Amino acid sequence: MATLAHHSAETEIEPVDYLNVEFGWKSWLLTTDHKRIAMLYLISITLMFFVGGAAAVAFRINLLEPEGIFAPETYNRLFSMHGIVMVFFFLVPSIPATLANFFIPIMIGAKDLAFPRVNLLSWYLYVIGAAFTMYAVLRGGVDTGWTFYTPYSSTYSNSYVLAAAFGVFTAGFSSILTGLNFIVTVHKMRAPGMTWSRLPLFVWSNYATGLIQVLGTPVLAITLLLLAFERIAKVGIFDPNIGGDPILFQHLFWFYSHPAVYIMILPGMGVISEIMACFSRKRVFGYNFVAFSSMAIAVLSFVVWGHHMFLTGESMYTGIAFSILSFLVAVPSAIKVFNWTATMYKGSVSFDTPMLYAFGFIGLFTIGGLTGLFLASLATDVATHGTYFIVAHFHYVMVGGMVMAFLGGVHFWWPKMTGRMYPEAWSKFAALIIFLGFNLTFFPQFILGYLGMPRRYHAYPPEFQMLNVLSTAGASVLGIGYLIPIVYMLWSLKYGPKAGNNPWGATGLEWKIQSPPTTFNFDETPIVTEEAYNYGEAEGVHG
Amino acid sequence: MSAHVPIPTLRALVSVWAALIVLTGTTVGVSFLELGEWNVVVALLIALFKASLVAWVFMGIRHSNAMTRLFCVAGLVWLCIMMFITFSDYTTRGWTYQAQPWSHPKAGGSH
Amino acid sequence: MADATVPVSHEPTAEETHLRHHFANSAQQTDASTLGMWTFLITEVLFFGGMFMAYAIYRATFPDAFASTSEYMNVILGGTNTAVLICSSLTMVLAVRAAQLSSRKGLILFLILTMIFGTIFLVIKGFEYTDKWREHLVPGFNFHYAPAQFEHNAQILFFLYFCMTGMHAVHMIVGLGLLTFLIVQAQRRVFNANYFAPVEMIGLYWHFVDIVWIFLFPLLYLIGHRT
Amino acid sequence: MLARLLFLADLELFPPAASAQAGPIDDLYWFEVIVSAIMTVLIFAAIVLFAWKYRRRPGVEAVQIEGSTPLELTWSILPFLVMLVMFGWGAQLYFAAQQPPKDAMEIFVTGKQWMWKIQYPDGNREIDELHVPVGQPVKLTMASEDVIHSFSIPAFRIRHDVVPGHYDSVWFTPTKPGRYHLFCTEYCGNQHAGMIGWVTVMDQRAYNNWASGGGSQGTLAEQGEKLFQQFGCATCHLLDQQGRCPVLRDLYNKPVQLSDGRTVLADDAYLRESILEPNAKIVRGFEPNVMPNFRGQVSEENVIQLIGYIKSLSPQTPASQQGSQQPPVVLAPPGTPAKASPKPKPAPGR
Repeated sequence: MATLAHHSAETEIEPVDYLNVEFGWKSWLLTTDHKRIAMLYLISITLMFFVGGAAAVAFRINLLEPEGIFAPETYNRLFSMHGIVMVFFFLVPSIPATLANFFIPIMIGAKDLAFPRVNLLSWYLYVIGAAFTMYAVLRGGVDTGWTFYTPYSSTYSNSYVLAAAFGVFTAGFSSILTGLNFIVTVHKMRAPGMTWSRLPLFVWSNYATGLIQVLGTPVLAITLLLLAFERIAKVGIFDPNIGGDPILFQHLFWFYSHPAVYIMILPGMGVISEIMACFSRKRVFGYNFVAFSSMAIAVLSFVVWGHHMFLTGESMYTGIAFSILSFLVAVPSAIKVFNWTATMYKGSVSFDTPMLYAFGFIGLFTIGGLTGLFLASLATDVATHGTYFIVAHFHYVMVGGMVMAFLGGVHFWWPKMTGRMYPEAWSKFAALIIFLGFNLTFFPQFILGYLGMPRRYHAYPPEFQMLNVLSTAGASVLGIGYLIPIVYMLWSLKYGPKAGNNPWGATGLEWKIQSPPTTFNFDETPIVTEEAYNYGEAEGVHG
Repeated sequence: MSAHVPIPTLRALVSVWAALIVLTGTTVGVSFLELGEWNVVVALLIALFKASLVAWVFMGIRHSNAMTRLFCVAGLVWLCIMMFITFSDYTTRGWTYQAQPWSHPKAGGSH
Repeated sequence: MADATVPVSHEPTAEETHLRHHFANSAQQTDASTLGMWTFLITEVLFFGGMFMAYAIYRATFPDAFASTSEYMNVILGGTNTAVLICSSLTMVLAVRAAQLSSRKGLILFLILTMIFGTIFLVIKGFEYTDKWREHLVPGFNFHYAPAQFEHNAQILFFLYFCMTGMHAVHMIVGLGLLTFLIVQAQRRVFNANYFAPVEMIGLYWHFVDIVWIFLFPLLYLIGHRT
Repeated sequence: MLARLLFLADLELFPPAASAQAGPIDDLYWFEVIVSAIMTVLIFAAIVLFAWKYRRRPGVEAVQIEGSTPLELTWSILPFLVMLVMFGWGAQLYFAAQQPPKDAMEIFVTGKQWMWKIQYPDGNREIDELHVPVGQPVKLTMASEDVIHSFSIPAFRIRHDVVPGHYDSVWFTPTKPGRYHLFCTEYCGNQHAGMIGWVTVMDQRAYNNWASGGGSQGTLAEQGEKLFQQFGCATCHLLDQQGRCPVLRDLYNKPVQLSDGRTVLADDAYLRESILEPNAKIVRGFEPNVMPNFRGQVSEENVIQLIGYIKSLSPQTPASQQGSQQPPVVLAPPGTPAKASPKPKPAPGR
């Protein structure tokens, strides 16, 4: 925060905003301002992202050689750390806790979230959870993978499972509180005239996310608690050698963790809706369908978890039911992709950096989504389950989709959050590098997967080497790609040109207020009289 | 401008309390009858009824708007989804995974 | 407002005293906290729900073992505790009513009564736990089960018994803490007919904990104790 | 250039298809690849086309369009119909994959950190090597000693988790002689990547040679009989008259009346449970707590041997259905183990 404080101190004539209204540690660590909490989250999840990313680069290097370079223990701890950190400490909170935390109240014309202190508590829980997980890592790591499958995690692993599980447990409550706050905020804090059908789609998708967080996460919490008790007391709740059933763990775990992948992707979809509308200067095609599809995804996501368990000895009949339900949940996702594409039709499309990320998102999410069909389809799931095919599939959705959306959103709203523009040329370059690096990393993994290379192998048969080398090369490019934005974003805090209140000529309440916003966002509660994305009447900025 | 929740009458509260106590006695009593699997059903129905009483009167659902009522049942509905689907797995595969249930369709349940 | 007494006019309105900056008016504030509380209770339902599901699965799987454990469940203590909790729910709702009527003394009295009932519940629970320890029924640490053929499976039930009642007891203890907070606030004359949302919210929590017990009691103590 | 590089690296881009299952699964796979490719190309093309054609130009304003319900319905329903094809196709193959043919040769697999132990009915045992004759349907009955493993042979397109506490099974008909990888695909600890083995598909004669070559310690049934004596089972389970425990002759795959009134089938899973936890299901007319728990006393491999012995006590079951399911392989002397031909289910596909 030093840069921020410094910057605002030297330009004294600047109007008061949420960044320069107060200074000092306390003003940040005890803040209840949703924007400051969002920035705290942004810093923390960025740190965690680089922790998880470093682990990924490290184990990709291990996979350059068929026999592996590191010891298997090291490799196993690296991939587990990568999974746990990325899933629970980056992907789940990424957009909701940062961008949505910052913009939901502004977008609906509120002064803050419904429960500002709960919001701060949620950040502290996140930090505590992260601290426990990092403690587990520093003490020697955890080697169960992010899924914590029993009985390996409860009986056989001799790594720091309890500390890591407790970290995830705590972060889970952080996620619950964020979701709870969003739900109540969207229900109760909307400005006069901000009807449900006028809500920006970003708010819709985060509302749907909030529902999943509230309905799913407690089940994860209790599952991890039971796992911890089993590990401590050696009672066979999940371990078959003492009477339990490991499949029950998987049911409970995936009841949360399948919807959780929608916690990760739905907010990203919301970001893309905003960006596509803004840079096509058009209302999102089929607003109602896009909004409705978010809710459909939220509900359907709870009835498809069994497709993670087709091969566990789950009943064949349940498997078949889960298969068709999984295809069903693909429909609302497809609706979104088609509508985003159609939004550009007869639009006025510009190629600013957020839009490039949106293109990247749609392309990569399409591939990620379509390869999901291979896994929903029972027979091809048999052939690809547990291989790099799955790894490639969910990285196309999570990294190709979510991280692209996150970066797109950060670029889109950066001028609003900081009042500064980032360097356009560098950001386009970085977007390109990330896109290329990503595809080079993960496309070979589809081929590896159908060839049969299992995931979580620290060593592999030599015929897989070529594709693994390609993938590692891509990972290095990708890693560099992710570093570039960090550098120029920090640079822009001080040297970036002043952004003005509405650099993109966008609609939406957040663009009608000062950049950066004041602590209470609005001097007077706004009264909303128009639909979202009313680009027909908004004046353009670029000629 | 406080919340315009009507203040409940003493009589309403006390009679709900009495009903709950009586129902507790009933559920204990019924558990001593030999009803087979129906014991579970009756016990759960009584519990559900008691819970509804508490929610309806003590927790003030009777004066709540539709949204609060929806939220009140949402958790329960989701729990039912979880249980229903999980049970559908367990009941259709049996506890011990049978290596080839299709080759002896009748042998299993012939009692 | 059917049978409400008219709020005393000199009392400060909630707008003046307790409206937080980001709300437009106190109706919005109360609405938000009510909805927030209910949303929180949804998460609680699913939190306990995970254990209920594990219970249901294992009970369906090992019916005999589960039936055999009912001999070790003390229906008298369990039933008493149910009654105690129901009484505490009544006093809790009476406390809310007292707040609505701006009766500070009534509020404090009923809150204290609620705490007393809550404490009685925990004390009885403590006796039960001690019994279980004495009978070697604490899974993992101290478990020897009499019908030996059920040892493994009965241990799962007792494990779930301790998890579920333990989690419930944790919620009770948290509830007692919240009640203490309310009593202190009430002493400071914070609540009146215009502002009693915290009492109402904590009341919702307390009733929810009661509801959990209403389900735990038959499931753990009653079902199968004849078969 | 790239192609040459790939060629030089001797790069495989598609796995060999060496089982009867592989063909149909590949067909579905290619169907899905083609559908996905078409969709991807369509969407990419639309994005590029729109982005270029409607790029921002001075003086040209966007045309505001609300949306179109017919269009929305079209692009919801049409893809879903295509997906229904994938669903039905996939489900049908999955269903077939769960039904081993009656003449399948039964081989037992035990997963253990970090190896695959293979037991053949004729008594041969191997670690991380599986030998099968070409054209012979093979059913694997799999158990795990510790954590969850997953048994996978990519060249056969088969895979199934091996969950401790259960018997899991998977079947295949190898069609191409050769050596193929056998992987564990469920993370199982430190040496997870070391759980790689080989499947060798041989023609029938080579297989017979191989099968008779090993210094066998007797058939699976004989090994089981040894254990049966060693654990003292025979003192209570008398062969031909009622003892303190049920008679095991002619028991396999017969319905058994339990003391609680239920009837269960005495299949592998039931026998396994009855060995490890005898009190779980008490046969009508017998007392509980007579037989000790063997959980922790015998390994999964021992259980398989014991079950093999029990099976051998029911050589010819009169019920025709069960009789045909009874793999004659179990009792066949080494050297003539498998019925090579006629398959009731001809290998579909290639």
